[in-house]
Amino acid sequence: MAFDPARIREQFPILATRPMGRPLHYLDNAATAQIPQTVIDAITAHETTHRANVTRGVHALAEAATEAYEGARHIVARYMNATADSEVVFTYGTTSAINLAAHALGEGLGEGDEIVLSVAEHHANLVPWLMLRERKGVTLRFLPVTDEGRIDLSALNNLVRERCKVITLTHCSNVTGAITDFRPVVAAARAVGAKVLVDGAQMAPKGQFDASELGADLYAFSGHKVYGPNGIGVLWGRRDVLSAMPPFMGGGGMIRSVSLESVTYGDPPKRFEAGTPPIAQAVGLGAALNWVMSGYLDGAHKHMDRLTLRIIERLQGIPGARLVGPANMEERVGVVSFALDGLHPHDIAQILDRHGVAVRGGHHCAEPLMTRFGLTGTARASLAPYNTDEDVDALFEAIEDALRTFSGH
Amino acid sequence: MAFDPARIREQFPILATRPMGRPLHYLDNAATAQIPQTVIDAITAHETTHRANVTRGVHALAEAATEAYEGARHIVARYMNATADSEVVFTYGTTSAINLAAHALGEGLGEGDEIVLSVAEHHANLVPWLMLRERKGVTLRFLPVTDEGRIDLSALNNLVRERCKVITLTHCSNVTGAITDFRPVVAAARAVGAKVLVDGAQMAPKGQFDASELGADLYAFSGHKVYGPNGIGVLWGRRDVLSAMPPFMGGGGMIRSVSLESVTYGDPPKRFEAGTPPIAQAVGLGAALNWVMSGYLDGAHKHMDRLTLRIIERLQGIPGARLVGPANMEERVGVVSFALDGLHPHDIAQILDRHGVAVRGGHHCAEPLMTRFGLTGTARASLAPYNTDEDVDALFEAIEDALRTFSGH
Amino acid sequence: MGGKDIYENDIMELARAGSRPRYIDAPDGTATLDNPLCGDRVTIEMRRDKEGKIADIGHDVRGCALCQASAVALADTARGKSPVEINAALSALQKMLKDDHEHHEKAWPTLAAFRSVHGHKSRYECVLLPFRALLVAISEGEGGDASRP
Amino acid sequence: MGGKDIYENDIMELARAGSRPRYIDAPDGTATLDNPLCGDRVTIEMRRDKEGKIADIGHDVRGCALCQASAVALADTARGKSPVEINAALSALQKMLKDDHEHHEKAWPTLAAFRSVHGHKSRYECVLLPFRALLVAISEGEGGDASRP
Ligand SMILES: Cc1ncc(COP(=O)(O)O)c(C=O)c1O
Ligand SMILES: Cc1ncc(COP(=O)(O)O)c(C=O)c1O
Repeated sequence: MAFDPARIREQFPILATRPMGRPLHYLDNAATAQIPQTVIDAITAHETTHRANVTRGVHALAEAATEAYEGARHIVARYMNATADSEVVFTYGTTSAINLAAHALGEGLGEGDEIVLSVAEHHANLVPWLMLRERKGVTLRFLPVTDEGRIDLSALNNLVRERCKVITLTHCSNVTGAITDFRPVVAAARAVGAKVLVDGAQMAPKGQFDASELGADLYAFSGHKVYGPNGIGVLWGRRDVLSAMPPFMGGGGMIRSVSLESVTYGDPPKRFEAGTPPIAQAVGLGAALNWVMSGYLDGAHKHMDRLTLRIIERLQGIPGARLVGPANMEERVGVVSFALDGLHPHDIAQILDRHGVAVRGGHHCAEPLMTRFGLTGTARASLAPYNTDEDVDALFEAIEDALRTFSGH
Repeated sequence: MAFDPARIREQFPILATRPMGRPLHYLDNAATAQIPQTVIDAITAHETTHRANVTRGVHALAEAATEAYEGARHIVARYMNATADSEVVFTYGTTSAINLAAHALGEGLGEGDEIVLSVAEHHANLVPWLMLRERKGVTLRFLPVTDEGRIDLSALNNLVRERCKVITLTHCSNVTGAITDFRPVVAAARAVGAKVLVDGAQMAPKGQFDASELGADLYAFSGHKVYGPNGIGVLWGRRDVLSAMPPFMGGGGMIRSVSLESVTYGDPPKRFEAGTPPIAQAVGLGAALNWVMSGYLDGAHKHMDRLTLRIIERLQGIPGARLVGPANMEERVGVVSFALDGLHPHDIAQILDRHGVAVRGGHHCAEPLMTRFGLTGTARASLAPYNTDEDVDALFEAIEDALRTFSGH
Repeated sequence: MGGKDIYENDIMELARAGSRPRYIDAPDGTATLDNPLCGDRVTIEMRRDKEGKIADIGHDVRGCALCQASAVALADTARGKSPVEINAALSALQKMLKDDHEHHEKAWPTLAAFRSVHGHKSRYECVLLPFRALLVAISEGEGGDASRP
Repeated sequence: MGGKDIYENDIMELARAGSRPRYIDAPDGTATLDNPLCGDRVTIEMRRDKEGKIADIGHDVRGCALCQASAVALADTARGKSPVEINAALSALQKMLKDDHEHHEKAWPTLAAFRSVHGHKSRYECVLLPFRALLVAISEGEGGDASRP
């Protein structure tokens, strides 16, 4: 059976709403994906039947909440083919996962130590390292970006040197849609004993994957981009890597024992989960990943690739339109950034909005990448399986309107 | 009209469930309070009509999501009588709020600087400071606890010295229920120019308050204890205090601008909210605080005080029962910890569970306080407005059962 | 959330004029402000007359149509006005964006064009930025604190 | 979530015996383990015979009834057994807690008392801790790695 986005759409209640009285063409999925009814139901069911604090309670609700929370961890482990559930640390999102990693990996580093990242990184995978540089005096080295919008891996040889301790790169750019090939990255890292951290915020929603096969030591992603709730994320780590990491935040649940004089910390993943965790959100994330694994999305990639290519090709027919990212579907996802000559990205996004077309305009939390392309921002259409040809048509009708509005500007 | 818990109970769907086939007597509210239907509905409504990423989007959903998120901030500001919404920083809970504060306040500290806390602190307000001591070499000084279970403020004079930079204390103990009198604390802090951080996790659920009138510089609390969702918390800070604080986590949304060379940070509260925040959770917290402020709970305190006193008095009638905390209702809340001679707290909690009575047994993330009382743990019954005389009766029937089960042990 | 269409003719006309920079001779003060939301940047120059009123205004906008339009409207609005009056104009503009009330139009007719932005909160700062920049330029010209107002 | 009542007579009898410490002479190995969940602490002493089998076991439990009961059941179970067999007993106990299957009872009759703990996941560690401690005590006695198994 061919993939039918209508069958997906009916599971997402928001897609049937008419914000401002217009049909919704939601093409802002790279910022936040929408959430299916089944995930909302899972959260509601948890809150109304299993709500309690986890891990330390023996009463029935506490046992049920703990089971639900750990059950969600198991689902995440299955989604990313982890060796053990204990490799899955729940965080509050990609940002908090990377901050955790930067603090823990950075704790023992100092002047002379080097960290390799790229010009294409989202601020979430840039600012924590700038802050680490400030605190510890480490050196940051940046892989450049090609004209096509890919991280230029040919620079690895020059940049990854003996004192390199961490290579941290996005699995997929939230601006250009380009997927990073981690084979040379991992090889370069192994050669000098550096850890590999992967920002999987944009890639994790694409379906089950295997972080350790990728060669990652640590892998971060967010719930809200993978059809789950806000306020939950994952830092997966190889067991030995997590075991060697000091904690980030302190509080209840992450200690083995504590007195006024000293503290000993628990084992991963608990060591990294201080305080009451986002329990209902973990349950929601579990439901979302189960939904992704359920088979509903079989064929969705082909569908999204086709729509992506339609967008790219139609853009190429517009005079003054500039694509920022690869122009074909090789190793790229359905995130399409573009500039229109003389039109500000916010004006584009605003005019698209009057057609019910939701795209993002701006720097997409990737200022260095914008600078690389000599832009202050782009407009960005990003796809999910529920998007349709109608959404693409509406996008281009709206772009035509924008061009008309600004003609002679 | 007298306060009627039945009118509250019908708003909490979980209270009508029968976990394990038994009526639920939920007395574990200090760990996590239950959530009313109206809050669940607010979250669902947000996710199905206003879900989008916040702050940077111009499309209708993004505007609506931002408005909902900032609207929730405004509700929090009203709840705690803040001078401006910008004094309210959303975090993921009390733990993450205190970690933020400890990092930011601790950034410039070093050997010789002193921080005053107490033996009664929850691990959330202890471990971050132990970690800071480890990182920066600051000295921690601990206010002792009286036999009644109160922080001994008579020791302030001796402990708060010239180099004291922060005094951080719980507003209300999650073990003894004792409320801290902050007047002498604030006076002592002002005398040496120290900041006052208040752990309000247990106090914030008691209704509207005024953090700046209390004399606090920073005030932390959690959503899930105040009838809101998991995974959301608040760090309130005086404007000048927040403005002087460096950021904690780095990422999108918290910067003014960033390049590979340097970064400048945004103003509070954004500076402290890196990445996609817990949007639906903030909306849920707003709904929860609105619910608390709605008038439903008028008279609830008297009701809870009466029940608390009933528990205390009945405990005092049990040979071998030991109350850990004040025996009267002066400056205390409905959190009642107790030990039963020869019975392990987990066994107590477990046997209570077979009567549907949910209490917590253990150290309650307050190991130093347990050590202070020569215990490894207590059983703890903690009240919410929806608790009833039947809950108290069930508690004591269950305690009798525990005593019977262990008689001759 | 707003319902009206932002890009009405009034605004588009102003924006067209604002899309090209305009510099003035011998400015008494200059200020550049960024919009942290979108990385846009506005530079406003101004010269004052003997009474301290604004004699001329220049602008250089790297920003959206709203910001461009606002820079031009600012020049129209502020010429011949005192700093106190310009402050009042900024307040009126903020209120107009927030309340969509025709009251403010009468006092500041050029600003009426921005009523269509009402409800589009994410864009308010685009409109306000040139006004803020002028106030910083004035305070800078007076040797005052040049930090953002 | 479990349905059964944990505190059946079997367990309570074992627990009563386990509430008092019992020390042995000339232990070949001793280990103390904490339960991080509740701060409980178990010390297990053991002496081995010439064939390396467990000759005697002592215990000191600062913990709950389940932990006390388990310490006594451990002594019953382990006496005369080799380390490999004790490992098997720990596995059987884990499986029994998890699966509630009578299969394991036959091999380790004393452990049958703990079937009632099935489903109460938060308490499994209470039951397992003395067994873990014995294995550490054995490895310590062998000069091996004394870290938790
Ligand atoms: C590539 C990439 N990394 C990191 C992030 C940050 O994710 P979050 O805001 O959920 O923490 C995002 C999304 O905004 C992203 O696209
Ligand atoms: C007094 C006190 N402080 C801090 C906390 C930590 O709160 P959370 O786990 O929500 O971060 C709690 C609750 O567990 C508490 O009772």
